[in-house]
Order: sequence, then C-alpha cells, then structure tokens
Amino acid sequence: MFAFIVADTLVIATFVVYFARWAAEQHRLTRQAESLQEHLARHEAARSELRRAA
Amino acid sequence: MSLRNRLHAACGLSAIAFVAVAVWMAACIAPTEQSMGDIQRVLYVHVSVAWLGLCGFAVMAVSGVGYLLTRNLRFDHWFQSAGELGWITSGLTLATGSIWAHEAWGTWWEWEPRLTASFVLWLIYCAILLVRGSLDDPHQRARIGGVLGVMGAADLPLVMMATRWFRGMHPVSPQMDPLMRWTLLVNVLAFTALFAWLITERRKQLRFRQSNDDLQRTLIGRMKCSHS
Amino acid sequence: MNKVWWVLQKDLVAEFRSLRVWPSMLLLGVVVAMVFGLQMDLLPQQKQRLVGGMLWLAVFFAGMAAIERSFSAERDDACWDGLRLFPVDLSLVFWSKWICNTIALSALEVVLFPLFFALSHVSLLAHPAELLLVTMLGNLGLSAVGTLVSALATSIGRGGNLLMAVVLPLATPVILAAAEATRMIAEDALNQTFWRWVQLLLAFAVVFVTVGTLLFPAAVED
Amino acid sequence: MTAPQPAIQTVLLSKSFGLRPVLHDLNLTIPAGQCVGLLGVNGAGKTTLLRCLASLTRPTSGSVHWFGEAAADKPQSRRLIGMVGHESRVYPQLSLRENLVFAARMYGVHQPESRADHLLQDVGLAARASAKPREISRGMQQRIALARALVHNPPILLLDEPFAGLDAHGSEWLVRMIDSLRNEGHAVCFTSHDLAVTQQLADVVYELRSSRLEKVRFYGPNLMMRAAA
Repeated sequence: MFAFIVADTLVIATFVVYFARWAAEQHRLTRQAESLQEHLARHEAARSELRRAA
Repeated sequence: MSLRNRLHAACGLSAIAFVAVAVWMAACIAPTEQSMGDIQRVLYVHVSVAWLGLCGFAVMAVSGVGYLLTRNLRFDHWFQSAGELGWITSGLTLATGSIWAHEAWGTWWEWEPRLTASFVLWLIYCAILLVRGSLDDPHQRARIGGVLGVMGAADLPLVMMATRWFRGMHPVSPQMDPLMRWTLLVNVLAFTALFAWLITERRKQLRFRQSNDDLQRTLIGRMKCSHS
Repeated sequence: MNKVWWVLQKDLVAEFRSLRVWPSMLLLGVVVAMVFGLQMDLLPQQKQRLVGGMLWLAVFFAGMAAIERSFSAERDDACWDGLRLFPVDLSLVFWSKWICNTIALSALEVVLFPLFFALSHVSLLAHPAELLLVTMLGNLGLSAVGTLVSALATSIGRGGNLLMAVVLPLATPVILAAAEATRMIAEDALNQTFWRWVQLLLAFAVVFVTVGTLLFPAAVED
Repeated sequence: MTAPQPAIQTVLLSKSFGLRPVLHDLNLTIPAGQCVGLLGVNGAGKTTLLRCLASLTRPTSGSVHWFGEAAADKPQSRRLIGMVGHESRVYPQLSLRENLVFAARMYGVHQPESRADHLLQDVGLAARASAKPREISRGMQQRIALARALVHNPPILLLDEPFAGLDAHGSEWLVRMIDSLRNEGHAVCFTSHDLAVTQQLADVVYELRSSRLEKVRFYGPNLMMRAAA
C-alpha cells in the first residue's frame, strides 16, 4: 500500500504545484495588465492635453 | 466573477472531485491483486499519466500543424500548454513506473522497451520545451515548436515499435477483474478531465499574457513616437 | 527535378574544394572508434554483440556534427538567403541536402566499418548485401532527420546548437534498429527479426522524408 | 485598360521582434520604373523592411504584393525579385563565374553560361571570372553581388546599403548602374544613410522613423523636410 500512496501523492502533488504556479502567474499578469492600462490612459491623456494646447 | 469564469471554476472543481473518487476507488474499491498484492494499485495512476503523456503529443502535433497552416498564435498557446503538461505527465509516468518497478522487479530502472520508450518521449518533451524557452519571438517559437511537434508525433509509433521489439518484460494487458477494469477506466477518465481542465486554463493564461505583450508593444510604439 | 541535382552538385563541389566538413567528421568518427576499441577488452563473442551499437553511435555523433556544419556553412555570406529567394519549391532543396548528407554518412561509414569490424574481429563480408541494405536505409533515415533539424537550427541562428539535442531522441528508432540489424549480421543470425528491423528502418526513412518534404519550407523561414 | 499594378505594394505591413515593434502599419507603393531611397538611423528597421519586401522575413501582420500578386504565395513569383544584401550571397568555394552559372540555373535562365559571361562583362569582372569571392576586393564583391541579383533580369531590385564600403569610384559606377536599370523600367528600392547619394539617385525618398515611414523632400543640398507618408 505504501508504494501506491507514494505514487498517487506524487502525481497529485505535482498537479497542485503546477496549479499553484499557474495561480501565481495569473496574479502577476492581472497586475501587469492593470498597470499597462493605467500607463496607456495616462499617455493618452497627456497627448490630448498637448493637442489642446497646440 | 463572470459567468464564464464561474463555469471554468465549476469544471475544475468537478474534475478535482472526479479525481478524488478515482483515487478512492483505486485505494479501497478495487480488489487486491493476488500475485503482486497492493503494489498493483500503482498501476491505475501510472496508466493514466502514461496515457496523458501521449495525449500531450497528439495535442502538440495538431496545434503545431494548425499554427503552420494559419500562422495564428492561438494554436501556439495550445501547443505550449500541452507541451508543459505532457512533459509533466510523461515525467510522472517515469516516476510512478519506477516506484512500481522497485516493488515488483526489485529495481528502480530497467532498459525495458516501454520504459525506454517513455524515457525517449520525455527527452523529446524536454528538448522541445528547452528550445522554445530559449527563443524570444513568439512567432519563431511557434514555428520551431510546430515543426518539432509534428516530427515528435511522427516518431512516436516508430519509437514504440523499436523498443517493443528490442526486449520485452513490461506487462502488456494482463487478465483483469472487471472491477479492476472499471477502476482503471475511472482513473484514466478522471485524470484526463483534470488534464484537459489544466490545459484550457493554461491556454487562457497564455492568451492573456499575449494580450499584455501586445499592449506593452503599442505602449512602446507610442512612446517612441512622441519622443521623436 | 534537375534543380535538385544543381544544388547537390554545388554542395559536393564546394565540399571537395574546401574539405571543411568531411575531414573533421572522419576524425571524430575515428576517435570514437579508437575510444571504443580501447575500452572493448572483451571476449570475441561479447564484442560481436556490442559492435553494432557502438558503430551506429559513432556514425550518429560524427554524422550529425557534419550535417549541422554543412548547414551553418550556408549561413556564411548569407548564401542561405540567396537560396531561399530562388523561384523553386524549397522541398527540392530538402531533397538535395538530404541526398548530400546521405553521401556524407556513407563516406564516413566507408572508413568506420572496416575499422570497427577489425577492432572487434568480426568478418565484414559474411553478408555484404544485407549489410549494404541496412547501412543505406539507416543513412537515409538519419540524414532525413538530421537535415530537417539542422535546417531548423540554422533558421534560428544562435541558440540553434541546443536544437541538435532533439535529434538523439528522435533518431532512437533508427539507431536501435540499425544497431540490432548490424549485430545480427555480425553474429551471423539472420532470422525473421532481422527483416523486421529492416522494415523499421525503411518505415523510418519513408516517414521522415515525407515529413521533411512537407515541413522543410516552414523550417527554413526567418 | 486598368492602371498598371505597382511593382511593390505593402498593405499595413507590421513587423515586431518579441516586444520590440520594428515596422508599424506601413503602406508603401513603388511603381515600376521608380527608384526609392530609404533613409534611417542604424536599427531603424531598414533591413527588416527590405527583407519583408523580398519575402525573406514573414511580416507579423499586413501583406506585401508584387505586381498585384501576394508575395511568397508561389515559389515561382520569387522570380520577380532581385536582392543585394549586406553580404554577397556567393559561395566562397565557387569561382565568380560558377556562382553566376549556378544562380542562373536555379532561376531557369536560358543558356546559363553565356548569361554569366555577359553579366561578368557588364559589371566589369570578366578578367577575374575564375577568381574566388574571398580573393577580390570589397568593391568587386559588391559588383558580383549585383550581378548575382540581376542574373534573371528581375523587374524589382532591392538593395541593402549598396554603397557601404565603396570608394568614390565604386559608388559612381553603382549610381550609373542603378540609374540605367531604372531607366529600363525596373523598380528599385535601396537603403542608405548617405544623404548626397540618395538625393542624387532616388525619385522618392522615405525615412524610417519610430517604425513609420515619412516622406522626405530636399531643399538644396542635404536640407530635409519630413512629412508623414
């Protein structure tokens, strides 16, 4: 029975680790997307400001 | 959380529940094998991951052809996620097989056909992922991956044949109790469901990453424009 | 179809004039043979068992190095771009390169076979026709895989060396089949299994020439 | 009768390497018989643009057409293109003449040997026909590269920095050569960062800046005015 427990634990633990890495990456990407959107909006605003001044 | 996300989460949870049932069946429901005893229970998970290792190749080959025909990076996201999970499952095949071999044959490793074949399979996965990891341009990565994926899939049956004729020791398909067959089937299906769910989630994530990259690229382009 | 011949002729002439790939390939093969020879302090029967595998590994390593170099030579002076601009189907270029690399492997074997058989005290000429068949099929398969992967490696420039690591797992069936078949020839045991290995070699060559013909245009893009 | 198709036309051509945008939505049209000069600092993407025009590099998005035909659709349509790159694209082991004969055969030129001799005469290398490419000077290498690109008399000629490394005499020769090709009706596109030569030779001059093309007008020697193309 011991071998069985080791084998199944190994398989499931690997999937869990994969999922955890997935979640970490997802978190990073979400934050990156937010900051990129913010950058883009700021850039857009600065440009329209310039255009109005001109 | 949108409806779609909820649906995805529900799929994931049911896949996990399914796997739990499968493991429980393998541990408690399936009868103990007479000659080998409890060690034989390793087989349920081993066969499942071995099957998934092959599935990974099939997905890679199909999405590789898809990319080469359409040059759409969507296919490459399938390719990458199938490659990663295929690499993991074929690695697990080696690990669980090794555990089984240690108990049943008294050795961790034997240059036996199926073992050799899955080792070669794992090496091909390693090589493809390594090469792809060293490339920066997404289209170049997709093109190299596509060609290698098709080559690997074309090679697979030949590897199997060659190693099988070479020497034989691995049990092919022994007589089994019907309950054992059911347990095996449930295990294969459950792990396949988990695998499919992980692949689709990972693919979605890769697409997300690409849209971030596109955004970053437009941002870089705009900045270059306004500075000059 | 004569375009295949023109490229092949160009490659052979260039190689014979500069001798930049073949001598180093032969040297590598001979060194491997020597190392194996030194290590093979075994009974004649054991040597007969081993010689096939050793031989084909030597052919594989020396041959792949040569194939890879013959492609990176195209990269010099950007000849590669010139080749890709010709108004011919690039699959034809695959065929030229494939035939050229098969010839290179055969040249290597002309040197290596006598060497290995002498080292292991196996008679070379017991089954010359079968030996020739196995060798040619093995060469055709190996050079098809090598050609396609080298083309990929060349197309990505630096970092391409890493790609050559893919060839060994992909070529396992040929190496295994050719080694086993050669062992059977050395042991004078030509049974049904031998012909199975020959079939496998044939299947491998056919599969990879097909794959190469279809994928080569995509493999050489930039 | 419909208007003749332009020799080269790009539609929203974009190319990026990873995160770096190199070309952004370029619309470039070159009619037959026109000579276009491309200016730009190092790394502006001139070579990438030329490689896209020659179908050597696949654009990330957008398309290139040669005489109305999508580039790289059929291998046969590559016959329309002749290109001189940074490097000479001749094999160092073959003599100049052998290189030209090989190229002529691959292009399916009628009587490749006499075509090679004729070209060697044209570029003034007939005396060195049996020399190897590494044995001749940079200026001569540029000549053989041009001869190799012209072996099938292509209606479109792309030249990447053709004047780099040439002395005054050599560039004068090249200017004359390109000029006569243009007058014969070839479409020519070349990159350079030599303002004087570009101004002298090109009918239309573009500058590649921040991944976009800007039309350049000259007012007097080397005085430039830019406008979005």
